Amino acid sequence: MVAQDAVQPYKELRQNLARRDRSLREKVVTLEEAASFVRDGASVGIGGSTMSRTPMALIWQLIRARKKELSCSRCIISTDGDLLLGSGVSNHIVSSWFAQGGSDVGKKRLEAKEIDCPFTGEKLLLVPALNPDVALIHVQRCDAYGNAQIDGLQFMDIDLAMAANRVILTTERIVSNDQIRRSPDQTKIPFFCVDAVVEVPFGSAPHECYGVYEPMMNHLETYVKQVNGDPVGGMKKYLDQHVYGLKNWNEFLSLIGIDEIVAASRRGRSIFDD
Amino acid sequence: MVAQDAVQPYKELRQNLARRDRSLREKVVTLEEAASFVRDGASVGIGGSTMSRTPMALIWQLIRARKKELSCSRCIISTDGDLLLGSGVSNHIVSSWFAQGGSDVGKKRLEAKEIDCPFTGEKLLLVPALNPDVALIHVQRCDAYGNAQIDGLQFMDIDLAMAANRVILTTERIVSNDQIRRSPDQTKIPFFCVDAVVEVPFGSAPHECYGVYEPMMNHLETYVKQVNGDPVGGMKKYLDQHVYGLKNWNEFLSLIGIDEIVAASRRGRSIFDD
Amino acid sequence: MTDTTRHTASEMLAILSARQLKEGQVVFAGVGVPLLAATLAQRLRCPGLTILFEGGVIGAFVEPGKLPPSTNDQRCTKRANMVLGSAEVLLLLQRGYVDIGFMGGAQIDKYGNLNSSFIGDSDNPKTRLPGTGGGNDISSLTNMIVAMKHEKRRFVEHVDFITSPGFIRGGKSRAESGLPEGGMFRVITELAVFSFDETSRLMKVLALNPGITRDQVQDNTGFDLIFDDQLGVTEPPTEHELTTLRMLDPDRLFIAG
Amino acid sequence: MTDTTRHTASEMLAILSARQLKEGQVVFAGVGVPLLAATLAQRLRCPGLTILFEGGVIGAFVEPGKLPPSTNDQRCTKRANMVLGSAEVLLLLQRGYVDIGFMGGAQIDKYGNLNSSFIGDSDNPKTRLPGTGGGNDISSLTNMIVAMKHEKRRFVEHVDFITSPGFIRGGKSRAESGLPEGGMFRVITELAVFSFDETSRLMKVLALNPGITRDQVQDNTGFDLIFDDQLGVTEPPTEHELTTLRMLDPDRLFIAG
Repeated sequence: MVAQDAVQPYKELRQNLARRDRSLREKVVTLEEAASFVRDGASVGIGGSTMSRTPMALIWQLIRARKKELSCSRCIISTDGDLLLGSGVSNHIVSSWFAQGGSDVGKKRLEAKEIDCPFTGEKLLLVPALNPDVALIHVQRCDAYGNAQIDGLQFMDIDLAMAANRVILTTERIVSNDQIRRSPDQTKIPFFCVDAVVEVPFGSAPHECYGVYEPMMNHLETYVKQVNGDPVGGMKKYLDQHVYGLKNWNEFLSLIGIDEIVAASRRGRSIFDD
Repeated sequence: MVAQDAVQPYKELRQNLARRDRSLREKVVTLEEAASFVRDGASVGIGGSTMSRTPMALIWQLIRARKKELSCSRCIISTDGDLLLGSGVSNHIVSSWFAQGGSDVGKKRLEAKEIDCPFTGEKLLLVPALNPDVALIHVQRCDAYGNAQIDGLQFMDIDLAMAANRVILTTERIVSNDQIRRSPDQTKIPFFCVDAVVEVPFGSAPHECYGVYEPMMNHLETYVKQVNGDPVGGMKKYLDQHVYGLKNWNEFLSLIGIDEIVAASRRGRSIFDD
Repeated sequence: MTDTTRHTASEMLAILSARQLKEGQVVFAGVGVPLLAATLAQRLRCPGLTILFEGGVIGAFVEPGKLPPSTNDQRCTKRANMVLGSAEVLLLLQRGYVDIGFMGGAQIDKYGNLNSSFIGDSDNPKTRLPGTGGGNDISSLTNMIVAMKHEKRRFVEHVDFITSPGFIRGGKSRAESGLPEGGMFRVITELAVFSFDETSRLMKVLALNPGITRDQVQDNTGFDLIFDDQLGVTEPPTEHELTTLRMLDPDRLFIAG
Repeated sequence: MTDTTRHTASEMLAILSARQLKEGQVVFAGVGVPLLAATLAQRLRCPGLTILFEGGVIGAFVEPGKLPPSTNDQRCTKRANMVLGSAEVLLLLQRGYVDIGFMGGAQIDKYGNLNSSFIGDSDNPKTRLPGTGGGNDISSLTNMIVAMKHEKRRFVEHVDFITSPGFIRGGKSRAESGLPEGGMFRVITELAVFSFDETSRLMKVLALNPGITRDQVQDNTGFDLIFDDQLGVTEPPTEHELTTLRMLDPDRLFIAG
């Protein structure tokens, strides 16, 4: 367990990694088992950005498992951030990108350090490395070992996978290792970075998964209206009806509704038209 | 013109870039014109590595144009380095990769600087940035603007294209911008980094171009025998017979011979079998 | 026939902003009006405009009626020239490949500093705004166009919090703060077009929008404005501009208000 | 029937090196005998061995008879799990994902330091060697296996130039030089298998190859060797090892000498 802004020394990072079981083995687990890899108080890096390739099913399961005090980080948060904070699972979310000279952002981020460039003498701002305890990343496909292929926008997910001390993948499809080996160009995360693999079709719903489905805006608009209208009550109602009470992820998908899922899938695949 | 080991300040790099014509325009030129962009004494970054995607046609043309005092850098040099040094075109080649604590490589590279990590106090070795005057990169395909797609091994070519103050591409094929836009995932160098585009089929011969042709080992073995047997005379003879005296690049290819070119192409495409 | 005298403030912002872009430029655009205006410029006058998005897109060519809800959605990549990582696309700003940064703003001050973080005291804010996203990088490293609604509470003497730096405290303070390049180039509102004085770096009215007076602009601004010696009047939106804009955003996602 | 008593020194190196690798390990292999030995291990006992190459390959599965002439050729990527940039694959070494680094050597000393740069004075060398390639990174960041021909001029008290660090000056000097992790694990020659003493970090004979005596090893070594208390004798190459190896390299590119 590491506070978000404490930089882990290289030796410690190597030792953490040496203790991991990095062997080639099948890592397929259930959503419930995957969530159990995330301990209360852990620092959690979340893949994707805004409404794209958000590991929603896994976040949904963390809420169901009533995790506590997760310290999260992501490029840009969206409804995933609402749910993490609103459910009480997370009490701290760090979001996106550095700030340079002159802004007040730098003044708020005391962990950043200014140095003079040893080569040119120019002023440089150094931002501390972020090595989350665990990264949650949703991908289009991977094999049972965790060799993961990402289509389209990759955001910061590759760096996140390398930086984290553990990686949990959710994937639209588990494919054979043979299929992975037929297009190694498309592999973005190697298996030895990965600790668990969960196959969850529509695992980014109601957000999008590049080339598979676009965001499910009807569901999102209803959600936003409900939560903006009554931030506390609306969120509680959403969590009760869409998260806690349900049997499984497919039941959540059935609440989004087959019409919207089919329409989002058709739009998702249309990126490959022309 | 910048000495290889002088680090260019940020402001200077930005100003150099601001002076470049970065507009969207067709940049297709001949091999001869492209070579004229490389001034005597320039620092030249060479793409590819060892015998892969070497911009051989352009190097061949630089030798024909009797360039002088080029200061070259590349991941790993191979026969390209021989020819550059042996022809007198280059008097300085910097090759590949950093060295860390303990080795004598560090002692030879006085430009590297040791600092204490401002976050953890650990010792770090900083290597100065390399911003060549011009980069020469061979790719499988690009459009007339310079949007370049690289298949398979990319080595350090993307960083090289970003770092250089000018980029000359040679390409197996110039394709339409429409074709580029159909697979933006595969584009590795954006047009605004590129200053000139030359279509040169087999432009990496006798080295390989991923997925198009493998190295032409008969030619290379004959060359190596000739040069190892008589370094000065062998090189002179090779340059006279294979470089200076020829009408054009296709005449060089005809000296390699159609049999070897067809065989190398067949082997090159076989990477996509299975 | 489109009635060119009837249009929303957002339509005015999009059209006037689009006019600021030039053929062949490389523009890093934020979501909403900037994305829409850059796409409009591309369709009207600048087919060779290269649009970058923070999600990791170079050379976007967004489809009419399929505007992306953020700059991190797959729609941003449709017919793009290149898709790459977020850190990599931001590095292009740092390297100097981007001519223009283009975004919206919640609050701006007389030196062009933008606030998208907090209204009130940052330790105990009255209102939290959406945060920086790529905005700080864009404004730190490029020449900026900002398109925003003109209200007194948005145009203030000093922003409550500098999220995205303009000219900081004016004069040479931007370069002295460690930002040697870039700065505010234009601010576009439904009332006027602004630039910044070369020396003092104070916001300056370049041109009034059709039918808008100096007083109207000043009355809606929380600091004393300078007016350019050659104060102009912008051309009203043309029918072609309006119909093209409405064709791009038929659902009026970004042009309704 | 393959005559197992007749084999070249390179065949011996490849087979003994292959035996050092374990199922499931991640191995960063150099060209020549290391690439061949890692592929041999993969075909014989370790189908789950993950081989990395400096050209930017993870999970290589090289085809018999199509051995790549360098680790930067397309043949390295055949049926690989992942293709990536050279700097990126080297960063995996830095991050600690690689169990074993595996390469050849031109000159080695008693602390396992490797020289692939200069013979003689580095400012005025007698012979220039091929240089470091990725060798320095590999040896700086992993536990190393080195496979090399055993000659007195190659096994020296101190290398003329440390290209790839072993244990530097022995003891804790490696960590003190800024390399907290990794070090020499095994050296394999046609005469013997070596490890390094836990404390002094001096090269130590672990096992003699079949038919080789202590004196033969010492006579071919330019410094005083330590012999392990439980000095063993390696198993000779089996028929299966030899036939598989020769099937992988039918043109005898790497096993001729």
